[in-house]
Parts: sequence; structure tokens; C-alpha cells
Amino acid sequence: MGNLLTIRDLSLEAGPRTDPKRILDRFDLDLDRGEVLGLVGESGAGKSSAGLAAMGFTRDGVRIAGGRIEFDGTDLARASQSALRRLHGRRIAYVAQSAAASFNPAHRLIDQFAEGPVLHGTADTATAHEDARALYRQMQLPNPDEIGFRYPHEVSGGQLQRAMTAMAMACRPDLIIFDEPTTALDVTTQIEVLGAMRDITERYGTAAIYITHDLAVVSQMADRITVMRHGREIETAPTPRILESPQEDYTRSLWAVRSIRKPDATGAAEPILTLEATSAHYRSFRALDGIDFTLARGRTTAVVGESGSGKSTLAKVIAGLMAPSEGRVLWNGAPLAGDHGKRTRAQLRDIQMIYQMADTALNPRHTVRETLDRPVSLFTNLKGKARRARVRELMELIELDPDEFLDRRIPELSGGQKQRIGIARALAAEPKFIICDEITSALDQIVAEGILKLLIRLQQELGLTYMFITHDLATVEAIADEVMVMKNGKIVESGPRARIFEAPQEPYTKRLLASVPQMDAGWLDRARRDAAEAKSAEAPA
Amino acid sequence: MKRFTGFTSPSRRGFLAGTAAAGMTLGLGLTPARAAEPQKGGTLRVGFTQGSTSDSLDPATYSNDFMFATSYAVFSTLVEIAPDGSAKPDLAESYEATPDAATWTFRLRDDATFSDGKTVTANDVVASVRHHMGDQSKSGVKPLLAQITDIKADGDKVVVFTLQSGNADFPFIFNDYHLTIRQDQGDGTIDPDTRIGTGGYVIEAFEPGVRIELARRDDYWKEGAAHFDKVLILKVGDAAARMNALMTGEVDLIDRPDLKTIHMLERNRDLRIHTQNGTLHYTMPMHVTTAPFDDVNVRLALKHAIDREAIVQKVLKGYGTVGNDHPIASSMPFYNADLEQHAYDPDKAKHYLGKAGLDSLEVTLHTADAAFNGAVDASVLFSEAAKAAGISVNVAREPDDGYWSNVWLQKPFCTSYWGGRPTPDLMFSAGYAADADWNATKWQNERFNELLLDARAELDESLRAEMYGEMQMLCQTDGGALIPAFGQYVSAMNTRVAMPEKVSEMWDLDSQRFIERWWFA
Amino acid sequence: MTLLRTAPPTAIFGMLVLAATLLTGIFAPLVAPYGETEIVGAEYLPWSAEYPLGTDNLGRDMLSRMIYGARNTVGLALLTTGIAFGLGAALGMFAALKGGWVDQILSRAIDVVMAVPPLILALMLLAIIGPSIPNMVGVIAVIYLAPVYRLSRAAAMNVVSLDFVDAAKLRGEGTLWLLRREILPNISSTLVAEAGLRFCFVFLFIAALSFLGIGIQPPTADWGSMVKENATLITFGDVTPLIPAGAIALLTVSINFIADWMLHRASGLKS
Amino acid sequence: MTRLQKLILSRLALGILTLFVVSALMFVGIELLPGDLAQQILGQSATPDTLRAFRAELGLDQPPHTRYLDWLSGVVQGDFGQSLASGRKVSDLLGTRLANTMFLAAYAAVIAVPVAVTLGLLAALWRNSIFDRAANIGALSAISMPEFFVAYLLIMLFSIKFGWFPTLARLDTATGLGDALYVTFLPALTLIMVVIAHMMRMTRAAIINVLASPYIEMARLKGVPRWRVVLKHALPNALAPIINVIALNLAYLIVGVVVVEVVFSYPGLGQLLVDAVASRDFPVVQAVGLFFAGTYILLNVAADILSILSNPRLRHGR
Repeated sequence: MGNLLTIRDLSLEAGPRTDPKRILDRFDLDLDRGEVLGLVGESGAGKSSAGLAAMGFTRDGVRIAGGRIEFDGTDLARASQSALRRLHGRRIAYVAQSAAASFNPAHRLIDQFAEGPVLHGTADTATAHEDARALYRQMQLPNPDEIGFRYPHEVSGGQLQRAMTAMAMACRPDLIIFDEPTTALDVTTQIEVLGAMRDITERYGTAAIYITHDLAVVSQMADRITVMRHGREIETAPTPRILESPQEDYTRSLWAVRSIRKPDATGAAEPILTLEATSAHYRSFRALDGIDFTLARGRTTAVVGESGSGKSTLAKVIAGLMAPSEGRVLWNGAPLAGDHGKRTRAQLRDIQMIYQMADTALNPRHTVRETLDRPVSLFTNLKGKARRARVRELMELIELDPDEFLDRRIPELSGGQKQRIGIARALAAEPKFIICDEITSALDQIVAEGILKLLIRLQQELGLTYMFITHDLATVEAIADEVMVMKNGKIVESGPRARIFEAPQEPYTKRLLASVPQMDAGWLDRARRDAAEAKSAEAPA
Repeated sequence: MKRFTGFTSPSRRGFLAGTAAAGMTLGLGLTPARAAEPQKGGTLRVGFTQGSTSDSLDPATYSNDFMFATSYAVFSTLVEIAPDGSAKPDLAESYEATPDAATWTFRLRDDATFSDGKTVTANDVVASVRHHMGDQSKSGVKPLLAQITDIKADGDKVVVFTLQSGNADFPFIFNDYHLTIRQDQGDGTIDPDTRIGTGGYVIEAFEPGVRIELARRDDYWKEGAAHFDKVLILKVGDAAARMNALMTGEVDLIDRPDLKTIHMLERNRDLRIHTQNGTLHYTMPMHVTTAPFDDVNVRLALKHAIDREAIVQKVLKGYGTVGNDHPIASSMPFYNADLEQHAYDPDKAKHYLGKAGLDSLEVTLHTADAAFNGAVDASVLFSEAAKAAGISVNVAREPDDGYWSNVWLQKPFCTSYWGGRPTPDLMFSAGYAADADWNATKWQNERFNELLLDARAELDESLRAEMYGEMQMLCQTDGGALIPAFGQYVSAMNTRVAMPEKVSEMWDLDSQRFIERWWFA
Repeated sequence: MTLLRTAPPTAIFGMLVLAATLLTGIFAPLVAPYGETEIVGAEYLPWSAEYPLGTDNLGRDMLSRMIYGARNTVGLALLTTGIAFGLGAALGMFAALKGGWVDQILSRAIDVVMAVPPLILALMLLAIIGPSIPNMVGVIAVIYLAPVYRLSRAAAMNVVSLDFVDAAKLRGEGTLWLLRREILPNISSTLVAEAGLRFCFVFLFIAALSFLGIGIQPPTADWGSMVKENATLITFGDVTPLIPAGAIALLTVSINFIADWMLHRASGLKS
Repeated sequence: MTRLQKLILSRLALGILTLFVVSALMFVGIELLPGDLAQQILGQSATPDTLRAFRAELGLDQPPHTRYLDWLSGVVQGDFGQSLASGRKVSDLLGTRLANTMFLAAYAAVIAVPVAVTLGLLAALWRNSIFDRAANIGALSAISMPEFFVAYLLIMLFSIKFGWFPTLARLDTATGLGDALYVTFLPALTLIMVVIAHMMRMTRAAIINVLASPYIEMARLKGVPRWRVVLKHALPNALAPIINVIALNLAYLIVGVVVVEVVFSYPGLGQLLVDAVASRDFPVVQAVGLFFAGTYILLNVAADILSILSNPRLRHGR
């Protein structure tokens, strides 16, 4: 064991030296040649820092406080900058989370590919270009001979991620660090990327550290899995064993989050919101294309689709942030103005929205109290003491301690806490209908789970109607009564949750459902096969 | 002298070329270098403060030193003011008047030629003078020519002017830089942009507001004049830049050096400061028709409440002399030296206030540095000094732009200046006569106006002296103009520049005739 | 005070200089040995115990003039910068928030202001309305409002697209609230950092106006004018003008140290 | 028509509109100025009679809008009219001045731009090093001194103390390019010192901003050396702000150098404009004003276009 990479007692620190924050705490790791190790944990667990440390690299402000990083006999923790530079890209390569951000927008893909080999002297430019085409082909990129001559912005996200993996392979390194490489991708794209990555590492026998928060994904990729929390190793074991019999409580809790199910809705429901032949345009681009549907009071409707399918535009149109170019929106049977400025205060109050990014949805310069007090004062007649009491009550509704949190500023909260404040702010208006726009996609699974449970509870207590926009089908399964599948601004299929999940009619829906990662070992191969078939079936669409 | 003795210490010697010893040059401007005999040769390079891109050769538009000097160098006048203050024939060979001084006959020189070789004729003179007359004229000299009822060419070389009434000082008018002579185009008009003149120099290059290059005419008809081979006048508006250029030897002569640092310039033994008196004076006209200035005692109180010495010292940095509330400079003919000098005397001022039946007085003085450089400081000094006499002078600062149209002649008490005139008659007629356009005080003294007319037509010098003496007295005691100081002209040059023993003191730089009168030693 | 503890030495130096300048300015009459325009002795007296920096061309105490200059110059520059930033930021944020034709009209108007050379614009405007101190402050504020507008509009554009602004709009918040409570706090650090540099430019602009004779008028003590008044001395090797010029440079550098640090902190907060 | 062409056209159209507004505003400004050309030229010696004659000759007695429209119709036909004050054609008047201004601006720019960008790059490369700090303090000191003062300092050193360079930048004495460069060295140096600081700081800031991008980390993790990271990976992506600040400073070099022109008695457009405003010579003010505004607008458009060309995302727009 550990004949390629051995990390022992590694500690990383950040912040002032007098009061340092531990990012990694006496962390150990062993990796064989050709082995793939999965690093799993929530955000802030130190996964990325550990991955970068495996290259002997720390981000600005982070320093190595102790320990060794032995790569093939060299201690990277003590190696000189030039020694590290000779290793980077050549023997240890890195694949970043967002290929769109990690490719230099000013250079063509193939030039960025060739830069490493030429610098390291493993190839001249012509050879490198030839090799690039070969690797692009192996990564199953379309037009492998010419795609390299495009600029990053001209290539889609999934293709970029594969091109980046190809770039990492350029010097045929001994080790690749994959840092959440598919997190930013749609599920359907993810399958192709994962498959290509796995193929190429297997083909060249490259060892890899695969960092992710998605258990299902890591179970497809890794030989062994290390679970991390708070910069420490919790548990390490071969993949099948850790899936079947996790030893630690924390590991078990990670496994358990996929278990909520909302009770099935019963009885007929009256309509609350109706869209009639609604279309919306961004200049000439038709983002919504003749949408017709009715939402039922007290129910949760999930709107599912890949990015660009028109989900968020739909939310904007309903909220009044974007006027529809055709059709109309009816609220309780009455037409709703397209522009929020022309809606009545009661209408504004009735329809609230919770946003995907809690970071940008809450003004970072305000305190929690200011954030909640404002809608309370605007939408209710409460004054003075009653208003203060209402703010505290809202905090209790979202299960945060008023005394502890009310006077904190937004940046001092964690992601989940911010999202709860976002919910509280919506609730402050005492709405009837809440649009939830991808509200859990930026959260870790355990946290997301808490939010979903909270929403279910609130719905039952307050009789709210939700429209739940998401691309995560697991979330849909957990919370939705009705499901609506969107693609290219149109509704592909809609119906009760059970029917959609159990008997999808449309090929696109089928493919979408099949793309959801499963923990069983054979899922990835199966899904790649299915996806290929489904894609050919829906090709005319 | 100033701090930083290290500047002249041996270790720093040579910091400025030729500054070496700290020996001070002698009294200001008293010892200009003089070569026994003027010599020909050399290129005189001059740095001038004024000069504008809007300058043109049209004599009707001359408005700054740059063009005055150019005008005198390239063109000539019928008459020039000699260093002794008299009117000396120039293009004219002689002039004479009828006994009533109302008809003047000018005989032109036979040898005077234009730079294109043509001789000067009477028609040229008539056309040149007419250029400034008539409804269409925009010339600054137009008011002075209004007295002419007729101009006639009498043959080729004689011009006869007929005036409305007698004017003994009439020839002095023809020293005016506007009235330089151009060729008649044959139709009684001149080409305003012509470069063909009768002066000692021809224009080689002219960039308005930048520079003019002059070259001496080999066929210049005047003896003992135009010594420099070439002359270059540069507009160098910034005082520091002018002084730098003089110090580095890029120019030989500058006008208006920065008075703040002139003491530093004096240390340079290669340089010389030249000062000369002039007719330039600073005034504070009061409208005698407006209360409280309509009371002569109030006027006298104010005239005694101003500290003239302080203004000369602080505002003019010593480059000036105190004024005596009349506009006649000591260098001018008929100057009345017997008048008692008005001086700062708060008690006397109070006395006059009492005579006016007042305990205290509050007046507003409108001012701007557009009136003259330092006008605001002078006003502030006045205000400080007048407090002792129980007079509060509120200094109201006006915008520089539009000062002459919005303040001067409009506000009852303001600051102003006069460049001066060569004779008392011209001075008084321009600014003090009852009907003068620029009677800035609206003063209507009967005796004064009567004397003005009489003296003008009088050809007897001693009688005139008496009359002008009385007019100066009337102006001083009864007039509305508070004239605290006469300015001196200051220039700086390198020691090669030489000039005659006595220079004309009306305007700066030998009354702007330095180009043809000065030389390199 | 943790703020001060984390400040780098340059920023601390900057704050000390700024504080000293402000205090000197505020308490000028108490600190200065002589009056602002008081003529205390002969002209150009050398440095001495009595006149620590000597006297100037009119025999006024240089040190006292410097001290009053701190009040006039810094006060004016602060006031002008303040107005330019207040108005410029307000308009810029407004344009970013409203977009559409409001943005177009404002932006084009600002284009026009920026297309005229600032010195010429100041020259003309001051000639039209007269060169008093309030007018000068107004004119310079208008001129410097333009770049501030651009900056704040660009910065506000980034904020306006954020969800919390949408959320506020959906609450039915008024424009004033959106500007003041939602946008301004999020662009203030950018503005503050820019204000440092702009403050210096205003400072220098006033000095340039003084140079051309339309700035702060004598006898008011002002560092820029003092440099100008004594500038000719420098060619004679006299260091007098270096005193006010040095004061300007010191203050400028100090303010920029502070601004750099604030910018650094602001960028640190973002990540 | 490509997107780029469309953008250039629309920006130019907008620029012409802005020019028109600027000219109208300048005209109104001159109208509002106290006094007119006749008053300014005749000064204290003006009498009502001469003023009237002068105004009639210049056409100043016409109503303002008539004069403006006359002028405008001339301009549209390429005739900028005559200087009211000297009667010379405005185009002649501008000719040498324009050449002088452009010469000095080009001189300063050719030196200042590469030096500033290089210094900025080095400061970013060796961030927080002694060099960085020294460059930063130097730059701040340079921008914190009034430019006329910088000029006087240079004159004291190079003209008066060492006697190396003339204090009057007289292009008319220059016989060749070398000579011209020599006589205008001090004004050029003054301008260089003034603009370098700004451009350098901006270059450094832009590079440092880009250095925080993920693709920079990626490049470093590929083993790319630091200097190459800055030059090859950061610089191309920081070009837009750098180009913008260069454009701004070029505009300043052409438009904002009145003070330097005064100190060195350099006959450039700035002084011409100040003179023309002072004498209310409206056609000259308009011509120079329009040239300045046009320069500013053109440089801005050029900066926009170059920014786009430097950015493949915009260049190969979707």
C-alpha cells in the first residue's frame, strides 16, 4: 500500500498565525499506482484542500502546519517551487470543478493542451497537437480533430470537462486529482463525462483521487472511499464494503439522506394558479414556448429539466420579474399583471420566492433581523413589540434560535442557515404560494434534507402551495405531488409523481430518470447504454 | 535677502551659470548697460507675457504688448514720442499748426520707403488714418480721431488735418501704435493684413500667440536705428517660464519678470533688471453723482484713508510711486510738482467725514484682479487702513470675465487702471472730460472742462503749464478718482542688451520701441 | 478596534497622517501660531524659532499658512469629492437600477460631460458663473461626478442582477430603499477605494485651476496655490514650494494607502 | 454585417450625436459667458460705438441661433469657418497646433505606455515585494504632485542645473526629428511621469484581479512558471481594463495638457482653446472643442473595439 502517494499527519492552517483555523487535521492518505480513491464529505470538510495538498499545492492564505506528503519518494511538503513545477502537470495533474472557469478564455483548447507537454519537454507542439486529437477521440468528444481549435466559450460544459481531463492526461501523469468534476453538469451530461473519465484512467492505469459530495457518483468511480468531516478522516474502506456496511455513524447518516418521502396527496384540489399559452422572450430567444398548466392549492409541483429548459424563466414570469410576451397568468382566477410593479400589494404578498443561491438572495450587508423585519413591516400591520415577536416566531418556524442568530450578519451564517433565512423571509409575508427555485442544489445533502423536511412541515402547518424548480430528481421524489418535465421552453410531460416516476411516457423523461446516479456498482455502465438508446429514440425532437 | 544662504555658499557655487558670487547688483534699474555707440548685429530674442492667437496684423485690433512692439518695428508712425517726452517727427519730416491749433499740416519725409521699395505718400497716410475712422471702424483709437473733421492729401507729401476745435497736442496722437502707416491700395483703403511696412524690420514668420520673427531691412531710411540683425519675439505667458528661459540664455530679454523672485534674478551677474517709470497708474473711480460720493468731503475722506505707501510696497513690491489723485505722471509734460501730496492720515479723513456730517462711513469697493494685477490685494489693504478712520470699505470681488463691461463705469466705486496717455490733454480728454466716453467718475467740473478746452487750443507753453497745473489740482481736490499709485515697468535682460542713456517712459521697454532703439553691446 | 489591529503598517501610517491633517485643519486657529493672512514680519524670512518655516512673499508665517491650508485645501477637496461621490453614486445606481431609457439618457449626458476636457469645462463654467469658492466646488463636483457615475453604475449593475434586489422589488420596495439599503452598502467599498484616488485628483485639479488663475483666490491659504505662488522659487534652488507640494504628496499617498487597504479588505470579504 | 461592425457603427453614430450635443452646449456656454469677442478684444478701451461696429463686422449682432446654424451648416460641408478674432481660417489656425499636440502626445505615449505596462506587470508578478511597494509609492507620489510642479522640478534639474535641455519647447527651431525630440523632451517627460503612474497602477490591479481566477490556478497546477502565468495567462484576460486606461490616458495626453503647454510655452491646442475661450472666439472654440471631444469619443470607441478583439468570447460572439 501507498507506493505512489503517502500522506501522513498532514495539517493545513489558514487565517492569522495567532488564531489559525485548521483546514486539515492530522490527515492520512495512501494511494497505490493505478488506484482510484474517492474523497467524500460535505462542503468545508477539507476534501479540496486535501486534493490540492496531494499535489503539494496550497491556496493563498493556506499553509502546511505539519506532516508529510510523499509522492513517489519525494516529500512535496518540503519540495522547492521549481521541483513542484516539474511534477505538476507532468506526473500529477488536476481536473477542476468548473472547466468553464478553469480553461483560460483567451486561448484555444489545443494550445492549452499543448502548453504542459511542451513546457515539460515531453513533446513538441506538433506531437502534442496530434496527441490531443487522439485523446479527444478517446474521450469521445465530437469532432475530435477540430474541437481543439475552438475557444472555451464555444464548447459546452460537458465537452469542456472532457477536454480538461484530456489535458490532464497530456503528459500521461501517474496521478490525477478530480475535484468535483461533474458537480456543475446536468445529470444527462454527467453520465458521458463520468464514463469517459473512467475509461481513460483505466486505459492508462492512472491513479486518481476523486473528490465529490455525491456518493452515487463516487461509488461508480472509486476503488476505495475515504469519508471526511471537519478536516479529518472519518472512515476509509473499499467501495463495496463502505456502501454495504459503513462503520461510523456519520457515514451512515450520509447514506440515510436519500430516504425522505412525502406522503401521497389525497383528494381533489382547487386550482390556484393557471398559465394560459404563456410565452416569454429574451430578445429574440424564446425561453418559454406556449406553456399551459394549472397548479393545485396546497400541493407541491416540481418542475424538472436541464439547464436552459426554461424552468427559471417560468419562475420569473410567475413572480412578475419578467413580463410574458404572449398568454396570461391567472391567480385565483384573476389575471395577474406581467410586471411586479403593477401588481397589488396583496398579490405581491401571496406569491413569494425562495432562491437557489442563498448567498445572493440575501443582502450580505444586512443582519438577520433586518432581513426579516422588513417584509414583516411591509406586509403586516404589526408594530413595535408584536412585530418583534413575529420576527422571533419566524425564526422558530425555521428552527433557528432567535437569540443566537437575529443579530448576525448574513455572511456569518452557513449555507443551510442562509437558506432557512430565505425561507423565513418568504414566510414573513404570510404567502399562499412559494416558488422554490433550485433551493437545495447548492447545499450538501444532509443540509438539503433538513430544508426539505422543513418545507414539508411548513406546508402541512400553513397550507402552502409550492412550485419546486429543480434538476435533482431525488429531490423531486422526496417532495413533489405533481411533476412537470420541461425541455426547450416547453412542457414535455406532466402528471402525478408516482406516474411519472413509475411509468414515464416520453423518451426524454425516461432518459432523465435513468441519468439519476444510483449507488449500485453497475449503474454507470447501464446508464450509458440506456442513454445512448434513449438519445437515438428522441433524436427527432 | 532670502533664506537658503547655502544657495550662494561656495559649495553650491555654479549652481546657476554665472551666479557665482552673491554680490548684489546696484540699485534697481539705475545702471543700465550702455555702449558708447550703438552697434549693429545679433539676434535679439524676447520673451513676452502678452500675445494671443487672436492677434492679427490689422492695426485696428492691436490690444497687447506683443502687437505694439511688432507694430513699431514693422511699421512707422508719423510722430514718435522722444525719450524726453516730446513729439518728434518720424515718417513726418515736420508738422505745423495754424495759430488756433485747429488745422495741422504734416509734411512727409522724401526718403521714407515701404519694404517693397515704394515711397510713402500722403494718400497712404490718409488711407491709414481713415482705416480707424467712420461708423464701420472698430479701432481703439477711433474716439481720439473723432475730433478730425477733414483729412486731405495736399500733393504727394503733405497731409492736412482739420479739427473741430484747436488741439495743441494733436501730433501726440500719431505716436499711437494703431496709427502705423500702410499703403493705400489705390481706392483710399488699406489692406489690413499687409506685411508691407515702413519700419526697420520685415516679418519673416508670424504665428499669432506664439512668435514673430523679424529681419532688419537693409534699405531702412532712418539713421541710427534698427541695430539688431534679427529679432524674435516669443510669447511666454508663464512668469516662471520666462525667467527660466532668460536664465538658461534661451532669450535675451523678458518683460514683466515675477516680482516675487526678482531678487533671485538679480544675483545673476549676467542678467540685469531694468525699471522705468511710466504713465501706467491705478485708480479707484467713484461716481460723483451717487451718494455718498456726491459729497466732496466724503471723497476727500477716502483719499486720506488709503495707505499709498503700503500699496506701492506690498502690491507693487516697491516697483512704483505713490499717486496724488490725478492722472498726470511726473515724466509727462506739464506735471504739477507743487501740489501737496495726499498721504495716509486717518485724522484728516475723520475731519472730512465730520465736515460731511458723518461719524462713520460704509462703502463698497468692487474689484477683481482683472482691473489690474493685485487690485484685490490693494483693495484689502485699503479696507484695513480705512478702519482707523472709521470708514469700512467692503471689498466686493467681481468675476474677472466681463469686468470691463459689468463693473467698470457701472458700479459707483471700483478699481481700474489707465495705461496713460502721452499728454495731459489726451489723458484728461479720455477719462475726465465731462463728455468723455470713459469719464469713469461722471465728474462734471465746469472750471475743469473750460480749462481743458482752452488749454488744448493754446500754443503758449507757459500758459498751458499753468492751466494744466490747475486742472491737476482740481482733479486732486474735487475729482472722483482715487489714484493711489503709479506703476513702474520692470523688465529683465542679459547684460549684452544695451539701450540709450534715456528711454521713453510712457510704456514698457522704451515705450515698446526697443526693437529699433536698442542694441547688443 | 480589531480593524486597526489587522491594518498593515502602511494603512496605519496613512490613517495617522490623515487624522493629523484633519485635526490640524479643524483646530487650525488654535494650532497656528499666527493668523491665516496676518503679515507678521518681513518677506522671505529664513526658518527660525519664531517662524519655523519662515515667511512667504508677503511676510506671512509659512507654518500658519500651511496649517490653515490644511483646513481650506483638505476641507474643500473633501467637500468636493463628497458631493461628486454623493451625486455620482446616486445617479449611477439609479441608472443601473432603472435601466432602459433612464440609463440611456443619464449615460449619454455623462458621455457629453466626459467628452469635454475637464479643465476647459471648468474654465468655461467658472467664467459663466463666477469663480467663487462655492461655484468652484460645484463645478469640480459636476466634472468629477462623471467618472464616479460610470464606476458606480458598473458596480451597481453587478448588484442589481443579484436575487436579493429582485426579492426587494417583489416586496414592493421603493426606489429610494433599493438604492440606499440594498445597492449602496454593497458597492460602498468600491466607491471608497475610488474616492481615495479621486480625492487626490480633485486636489490636483484645484491646484491646476489655481495655476491658471481661477482656483482658490488669494489671500486664502491653500496648498495648491501655495505651490503655485512659490513655484518659481524652485528654479532658483529654493525648497519653499516643496513644503506644500510635499504636504500634498504625503496626504495623497496616505489616503491611497488607506484606500488600497480598504480595497484589499473588500476583495477579501468577497471570497 | 458582423456584430463587431454593427457595434462600431452604432458607437460611431452615438459619438457623432454626442459631438453634436457637445458643440451645441459649447455654443450655449460661450453665449452665456459674460462679454463677447468684441468686448474681450477691445477690453477697457471699448466704447459703445466701436463695440457696435466690431459686432456688426463679426456678425455678432445676429441672433445666436442664426449664428449657430450658419456655423453648423458650414461644418457639415467641411468648412470650420474663420476665427472671428484674427479672420484666419480655423483650419489653418489649427494645423500647426494640431501637429504640435499630436507630436507631443505621441512622444509621451510611445514611451509611457510600454514602460507603464511593463512596470505594472512586474509589480503584479512580484506582488508585495520591495519592487512592488517601491513602484507603488513612486507612482502615488508622481500622481500626487501638481503637474506644473513636476515640470518646474524637471526644469530646475535638467535645464538650469545641468543645462541639458531647453526650457522653451520650441518646435520651430527644430531641424529634424531628433532635434524635435530633444527640444520637447522636458514636456514629454513631465507628461510621461504624470500618466505612467495611473496606467501602471491599473495594469497591476487588472493583472492581480485576473490572477485570482480558477484558470490561473489551473495553469499553475500544470507547472507553468510564474512569469509565464502572468504574461501568457493573465495578461490576455486583463487587456480590456488596461486598454481602457491607456485610452483614457492617451485622451489626456491630447486633451489635458494645457498646464504643460503653458509652462513650456508649447504652442499646442490646449492653449489655443484657452485663448479662444478667453477671447470668446466661437468658431475656434468649437473647432478645438469638437476635436477634443472627437478624440475622446474615438479613443473610447477604439478601446471598446480593441477590448472586444482581445476577448475571444466577444470576438467570436454567439
